[in-house]
Amino acid sequence: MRLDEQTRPDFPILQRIVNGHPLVYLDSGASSQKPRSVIEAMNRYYERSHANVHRSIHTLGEEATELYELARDSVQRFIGAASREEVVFTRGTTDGLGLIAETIGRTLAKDDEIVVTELEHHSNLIPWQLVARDRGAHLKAVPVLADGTLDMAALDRLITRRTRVVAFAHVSNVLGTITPVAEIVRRARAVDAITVVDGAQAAPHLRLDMPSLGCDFYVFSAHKMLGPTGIGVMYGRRAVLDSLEPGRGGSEMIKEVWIDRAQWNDLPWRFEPGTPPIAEAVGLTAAIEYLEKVGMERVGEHEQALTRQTLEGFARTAGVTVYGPPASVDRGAVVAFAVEGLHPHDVAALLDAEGIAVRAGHHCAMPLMRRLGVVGTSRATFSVFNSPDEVSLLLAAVAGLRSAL
Amino acid sequence: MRLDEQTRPDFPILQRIVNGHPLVYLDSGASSQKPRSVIEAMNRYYERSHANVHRSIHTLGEEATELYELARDSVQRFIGAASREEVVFTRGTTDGLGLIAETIGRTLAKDDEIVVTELEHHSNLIPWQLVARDRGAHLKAVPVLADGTLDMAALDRLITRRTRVVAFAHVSNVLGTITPVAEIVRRARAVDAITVVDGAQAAPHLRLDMPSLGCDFYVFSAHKMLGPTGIGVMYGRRAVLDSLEPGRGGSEMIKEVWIDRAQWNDLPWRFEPGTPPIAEAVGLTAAIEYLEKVGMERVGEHEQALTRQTLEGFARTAGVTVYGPPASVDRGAVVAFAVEGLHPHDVAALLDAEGIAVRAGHHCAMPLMRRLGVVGTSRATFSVFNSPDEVSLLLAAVAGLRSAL
Amino acid sequence: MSAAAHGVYSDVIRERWRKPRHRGEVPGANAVAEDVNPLCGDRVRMMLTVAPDGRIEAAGFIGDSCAICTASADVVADLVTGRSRADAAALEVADVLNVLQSEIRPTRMRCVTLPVSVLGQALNGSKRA
Amino acid sequence: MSAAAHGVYSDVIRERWRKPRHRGEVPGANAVAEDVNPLCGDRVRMMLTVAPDGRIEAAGFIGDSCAICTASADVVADLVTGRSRADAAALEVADVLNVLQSEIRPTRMRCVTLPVSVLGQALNGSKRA
Ligand SMILES: Cc1ncc(COP(=O)(O)O)c(C=O)c1O
Ligand SMILES: Cc1ncc(COP(=O)(O)O)c(C=O)c1O
Repeated sequence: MRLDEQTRPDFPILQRIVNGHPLVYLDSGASSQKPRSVIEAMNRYYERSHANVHRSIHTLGEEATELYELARDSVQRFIGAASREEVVFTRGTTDGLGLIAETIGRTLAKDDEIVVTELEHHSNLIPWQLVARDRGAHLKAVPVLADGTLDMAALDRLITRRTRVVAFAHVSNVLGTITPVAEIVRRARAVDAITVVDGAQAAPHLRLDMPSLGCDFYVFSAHKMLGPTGIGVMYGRRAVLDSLEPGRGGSEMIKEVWIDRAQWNDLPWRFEPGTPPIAEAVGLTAAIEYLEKVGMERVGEHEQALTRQTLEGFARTAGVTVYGPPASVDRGAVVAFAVEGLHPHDVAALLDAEGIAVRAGHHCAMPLMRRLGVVGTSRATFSVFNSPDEVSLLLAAVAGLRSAL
Repeated sequence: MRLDEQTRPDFPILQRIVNGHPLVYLDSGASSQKPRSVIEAMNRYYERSHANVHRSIHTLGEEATELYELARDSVQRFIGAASREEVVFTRGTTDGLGLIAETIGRTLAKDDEIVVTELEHHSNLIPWQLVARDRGAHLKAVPVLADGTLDMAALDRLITRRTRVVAFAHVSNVLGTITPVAEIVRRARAVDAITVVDGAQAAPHLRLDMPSLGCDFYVFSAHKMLGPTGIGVMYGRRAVLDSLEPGRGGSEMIKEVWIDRAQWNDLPWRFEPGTPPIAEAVGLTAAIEYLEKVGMERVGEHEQALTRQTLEGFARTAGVTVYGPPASVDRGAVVAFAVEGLHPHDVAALLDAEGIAVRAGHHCAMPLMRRLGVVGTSRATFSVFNSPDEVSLLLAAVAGLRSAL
Repeated sequence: MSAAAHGVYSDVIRERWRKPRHRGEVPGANAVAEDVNPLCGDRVRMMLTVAPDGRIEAAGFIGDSCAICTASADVVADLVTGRSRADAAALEVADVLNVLQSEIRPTRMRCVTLPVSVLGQALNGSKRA
Repeated sequence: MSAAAHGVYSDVIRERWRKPRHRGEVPGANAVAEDVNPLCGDRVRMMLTVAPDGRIEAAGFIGDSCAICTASADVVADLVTGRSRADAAALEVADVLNVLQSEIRPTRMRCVTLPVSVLGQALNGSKRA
């Protein structure tokens, strides 16, 4: 059975009728839909086991703590982390990247260098701008080549003895480019720079294995991988986490507190101040179990096939431009495109009239938009529940757009 | 009808049997239970309307954005804020206090002073410690008097020309003390200090009206006021928010971005980087609507009555010590207590054997514990669904405890 | 598809998108502002020639913008041409909506309001002139 | 209530809580450590007198701790008394659980492990001696 045939019944929202048409949801790159098992796991949690975690010794508190810590084990398995202490829960990718930037930021000195890339999402750019400004450090960006890949020769020039951090996306949320993580990590490590990988678009799509990527930090959001809003993951390599002071303070992350000072708690809690997103962790466990049951290889293949079908279809459609690497290359489940004579917003609005949800705009990647020479693009993204028929509907609708306005 | 008679059927978890007894949940101060309407609002959201917010122009994205922004209106109404731009969503109280500390922190200079109190939760202490350390500022704490109130004479001495921030809890999560917010704000304002109020224990219990409190910042968590985990509120007075650079970076909070710099977005989004807790905002709206339907005056009266019943009962129980202001004074819905000869943990474990959930430990207020001369206490806290019968069960169980070990 | 498009945009918007009357540089403009819609990156620049007596003699815009935003900018330029500075400053979003004759969804309201706000900036000689 | 308490704690724990055998200062102790359980603030100090030949001649503890933690500390002191330094260092949580004869829930496991970890610190002469 094709993957979508198997999965579609699990997603209640696919019953939605939008503007008289069955919903065709091609915006999972912004936020995916949720299978029933994820929604129900959170319900069950709230209806049977909710309490605050960690410091409680009553039955509900123990159940909640076990469920919360079980989510950590699930994530550890899902990303192949060496130990559960390397898995820190955050509120999302942006939160995780901000936490890392603040934490590393405290260790930076004037004229230290931070290397990012031109295809970064603002969430992997602005936190570094803030840190660079605060510490007098310099921010440099690896250019993107015409084929949508990173300029690796430039990377070699940009990484110097002064480089302390190299931060980059695993999969571009616009181009779909899969960056050579292990290779970039190798070059960064040669100068002892810390590597920070934004995995927001990779985690829903690729099988992850932290040791083989080799990076120091890897962050992603649950809501893009069938999980709930409000929670994300920051993986940190043990040795690096051990060496860092926590960047943010609060309860839970301390061992002993006096008015003027505190002693930090053990890993991973040292990096988790305050009441965590507990129900959300329960939902994330269910999302991971769903993906594992399907198998990430199969998820990736299915989404690649839809991406290829879209790229090939657009190549045959007059007036449509696509961005990013060619269909022959492995890509993320992302196709950004432009329709001649139409603004991306109008493309999205016109497709919505046919029940098709795509995103339009700068996709929080304004520097990349500038490099592409556009203000924005339209963008279709795919998940486990999308079908080849839905791609056909998209292709037909886009083909009819040029005469629409 | 008594409030609990009306509300209990709305809370599915009250059907739970714990260790052979119906659940008696007296730990809402750590995290409250959720009425069905809150759980169902989030379900409905995930099953019908989920998408990412703000930058989308398809139907689901528009629905999600409307629901998310509706939550802001609900909060504005609930706390009597002057405008919706003053309502910023965070991930919880700890997150909000951390955000404020980092944001104000950037404006502090060496030898500036920050005043907190001895009854603060670690979440309103550690972030200030981190900031003080970073900026070379000094942290000073207002002592707590024997009757559980703040030493207002000492406050007058501690607030000086150098004071830049006065941060304190509205309601102590251990003593139940309600602090004189408007009065403290008046004294802080006299030296132009920014006031930051930790409302985590007040928002579930008191009718809030920001203009009459007069503070610059007020923060709380949804999960303690019948809402979901994963979301909180930071109220900021417009004039103050306008004057501050955002403390944390990411998507959503910018207007234009170049590799080396960015221009900030308008309020309130400037302080909301990344995909927000969308389903959680929907749940928070439902929680606020639930509380408003009951009426916060009635909520407060009901919880006061339960608190008084507990205090009076404990006063008649040999070997039980209670902490905080006397029963005759208005207090939060919190009763911290000790049982002679028993460690607080054992009290909680023994009560749990009878289905009664109370918290035990330092309650993330170690400096206050030191002042009280204990390592921890047991603590019962009340919410709208607790009944006088449940208090009677607690009193009887505690009375039987001394011979238990 | 045209049928669907009709449902999405009014004839006024479609017409002004296809053939805007005021798109282009305004030579000698002496009140100019430009701003961006943070939600999408759309950018509009409004240019006015204000006579010494305060009358707006010419108005135009350039921008990278969607149909609604373009139509709004075009209508704004239309409405202020020939008016006094004070009259122009009093222009409200409702006036533009009135001409556009289209139901605008909340998430796209900024597409309408951006040109109005840029007009205000141009008249104030303030931001990013 | 006693019935319920029986369900919660084993007789060994209750007995050792009421009458710990090794609670109190150890005069002349030469291997000392103290640590805290971050979950609850419980604090345990372990004190050992190690003879020149490495034999542990006396062991004791003081602490602000719950019944489980107190019982665990008492058992640890019991088990190491008379043993060699190396033997004591090899003490495992399982050995303590074995004596306690109680089902310990996951959230209270730290109450058992704290004294074992403080023992290790005392023997290493490391942290907070
Ligand atoms: C007074 C007070 N402040 C702050 C907090 C922290 O709230 P949260 O854990 O939701 O961030 C709490 C609750 O734990 C509290 O009672
Ligand atoms: C590549 C990339 N990085 C970061 C983010 C930000 O994720 P979030 O909004 O969940 O924090 C996104 C998604 O918007 C993304 O696609």
